[in-house]
Amino acid sequence: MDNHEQLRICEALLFASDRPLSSIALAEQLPEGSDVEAILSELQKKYESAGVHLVEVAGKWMFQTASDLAFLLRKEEEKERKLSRAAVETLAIVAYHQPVTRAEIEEIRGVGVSKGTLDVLMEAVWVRPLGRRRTPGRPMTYGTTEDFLVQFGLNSVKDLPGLAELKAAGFLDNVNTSRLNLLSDEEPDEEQPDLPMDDDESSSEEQVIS
Amino acid sequence: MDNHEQLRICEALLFASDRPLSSIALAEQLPEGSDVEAILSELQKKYESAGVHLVEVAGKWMFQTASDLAFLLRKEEEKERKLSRAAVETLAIVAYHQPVTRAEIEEIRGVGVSKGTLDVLMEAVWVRPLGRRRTPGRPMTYGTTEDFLVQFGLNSVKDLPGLAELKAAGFLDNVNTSRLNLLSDEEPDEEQPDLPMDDDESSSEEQVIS
Amino acid sequence: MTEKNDSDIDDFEAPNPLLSKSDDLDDDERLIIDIEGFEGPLDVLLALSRTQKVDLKQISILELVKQYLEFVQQARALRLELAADYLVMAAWLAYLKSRLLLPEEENEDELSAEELAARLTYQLERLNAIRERAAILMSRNQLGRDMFARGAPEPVIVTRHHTYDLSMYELLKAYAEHKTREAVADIRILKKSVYTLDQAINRLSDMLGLAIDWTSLEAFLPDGIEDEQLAKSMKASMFSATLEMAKVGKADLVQKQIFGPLFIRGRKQEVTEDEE
Repeated sequence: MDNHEQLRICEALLFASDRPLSSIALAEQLPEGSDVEAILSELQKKYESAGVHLVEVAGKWMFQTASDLAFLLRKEEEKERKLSRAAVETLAIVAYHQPVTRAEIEEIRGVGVSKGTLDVLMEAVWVRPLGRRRTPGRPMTYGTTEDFLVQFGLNSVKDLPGLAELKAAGFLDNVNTSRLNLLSDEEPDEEQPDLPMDDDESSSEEQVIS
Repeated sequence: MDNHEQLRICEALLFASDRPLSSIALAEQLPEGSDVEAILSELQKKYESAGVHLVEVAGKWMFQTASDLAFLLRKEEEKERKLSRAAVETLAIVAYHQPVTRAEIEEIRGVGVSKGTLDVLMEAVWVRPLGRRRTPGRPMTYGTTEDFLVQFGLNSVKDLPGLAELKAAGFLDNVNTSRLNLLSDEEPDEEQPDLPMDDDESSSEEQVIS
Repeated sequence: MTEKNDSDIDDFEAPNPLLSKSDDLDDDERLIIDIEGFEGPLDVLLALSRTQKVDLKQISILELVKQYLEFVQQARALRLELAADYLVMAAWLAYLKSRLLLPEEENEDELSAEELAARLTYQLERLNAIRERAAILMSRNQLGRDMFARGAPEPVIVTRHHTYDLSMYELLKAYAEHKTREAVADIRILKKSVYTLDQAINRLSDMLGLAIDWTSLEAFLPDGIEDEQLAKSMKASMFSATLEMAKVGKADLVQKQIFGPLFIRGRKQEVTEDEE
């Protein structure tokens, strides 16, 4: 099978899908030993100036319309999801701090997270539970999904804009969830006995965005 | 807007649309006086050797996987499935009582035979219709196939062990010996007076496995 | 598109629609009017800190405390309902203010007033930073808003072929099980505890010859019937049989009292006539 044919196969598969496809899935349809990565970059180049682009999102590949044509297509999209301010902020906290507990989100925002906020984000399939933290109370942690990465055109959470600056400024350090942590480090549980957690322990066992 | 830009717009619109677009609909998105037909044929030419083609269907335009690559979109999967208890029993009854109608199978089993049960056996190519019986309602009769004989290593259905042999082999251990005489296969008609059949007559018009 | 994105960010930084519309009011009044639009005390503090028009790092905490306490006071004066969060923050800020103003006591167990103030600043900065990121995130080109996936994806059609496997043993076992069930069913069917009228008539006809004198119906019933159901059935059938026999003139019936015993006597036409 010549190179052009392999390109056509990848083109057809990616064109036929409305979801990103991994290079592994594409390789399955090609002769063994095919250089999928090379084919994909050739394909990407082929569509560089077209109305449709080949983009890498969530570590996978998909065709989507060129972003400079958004003005043209947006007219057709009548229902734009309008997120509340609380939801947008919560989404950003989940994205940058994941895995993050509800108590930590509340601490960062300085206000309780209404039940609907996380629900809306999970309904949009942008946020998902990641599992419980192995700390007292075993609180559920949350993180972002593949759909989130696809929606915002990110290849991975490491590509979140301004992640390095946030980290350098120490804003992604462990969140002390005792609401009045300003008062004292020593007795954090007194004010919020229902959400005890030990951040030092947790950070070692959970994936941390680096 | 230059020609290339108009081409890109058509490309993006056709890609993002969930249905074929007429050239009139496309023209609405282009500057007045644009030659949509010319743009479309240029676009069609551009994709001529690609994995995706621009095709005209019923006067409207859409992208479609190149027909020589359509095989990519069809996957064949072999999956081994287990026969249900009802299916195995039905198969056994068909084997021992063929040619047998569905009503007779139901009568013998004492429960209804779901349509799926016979379908599964026919899908497995172990049971096939043998023809219609010349009785009121002209019911279809069923029998076993060549594949059935191959599967079970039999030369003919006559090689299936009889009841006495089954008993000797220990298959009928739970049955009271004094009752075994009731298990005779020889007089099935006595118990099915509502299903008149003349075996001599029917055997002449039905294919009999030899 | 750029315009739209910019307006998104504006929206985000000035979250309260009322706030932007009430430019003629001074800051504090605006804040109070929009109390409903705030997302907690940190949000209020962040909004207040902006009025100082300096970098968050250089913010005057004392000034911020003063502004916040005034905000809470005015809200109460206007009888606005304040959530407990706001009051807890007010209390804490008042405490911080007193610590900042009073000469610091040496206490190793407690954080110094400066450290506490630094923490407040950190929290405000952190919230501010995440909000900026949120705005940047939302202004990115989004799939389904700015870019679009294939509108009519061509699905992969999976055809599943099923294969089946079955051993001779399984086949024969199924047939044997079926036959076993059938046999059990036969046994049950034979346990019919009904004594038919025909059986009763036959039995009565046979026995009536022996009943030259009046004989109780019970005497005609067979002995040793343990099945209660069958016994009842026999009694009923035998009773019917006596009625039948009397009707055809083969027997006489007598019952001397209601619910009393029923007596039967055979009526052999010639013999009885002779005797009488």
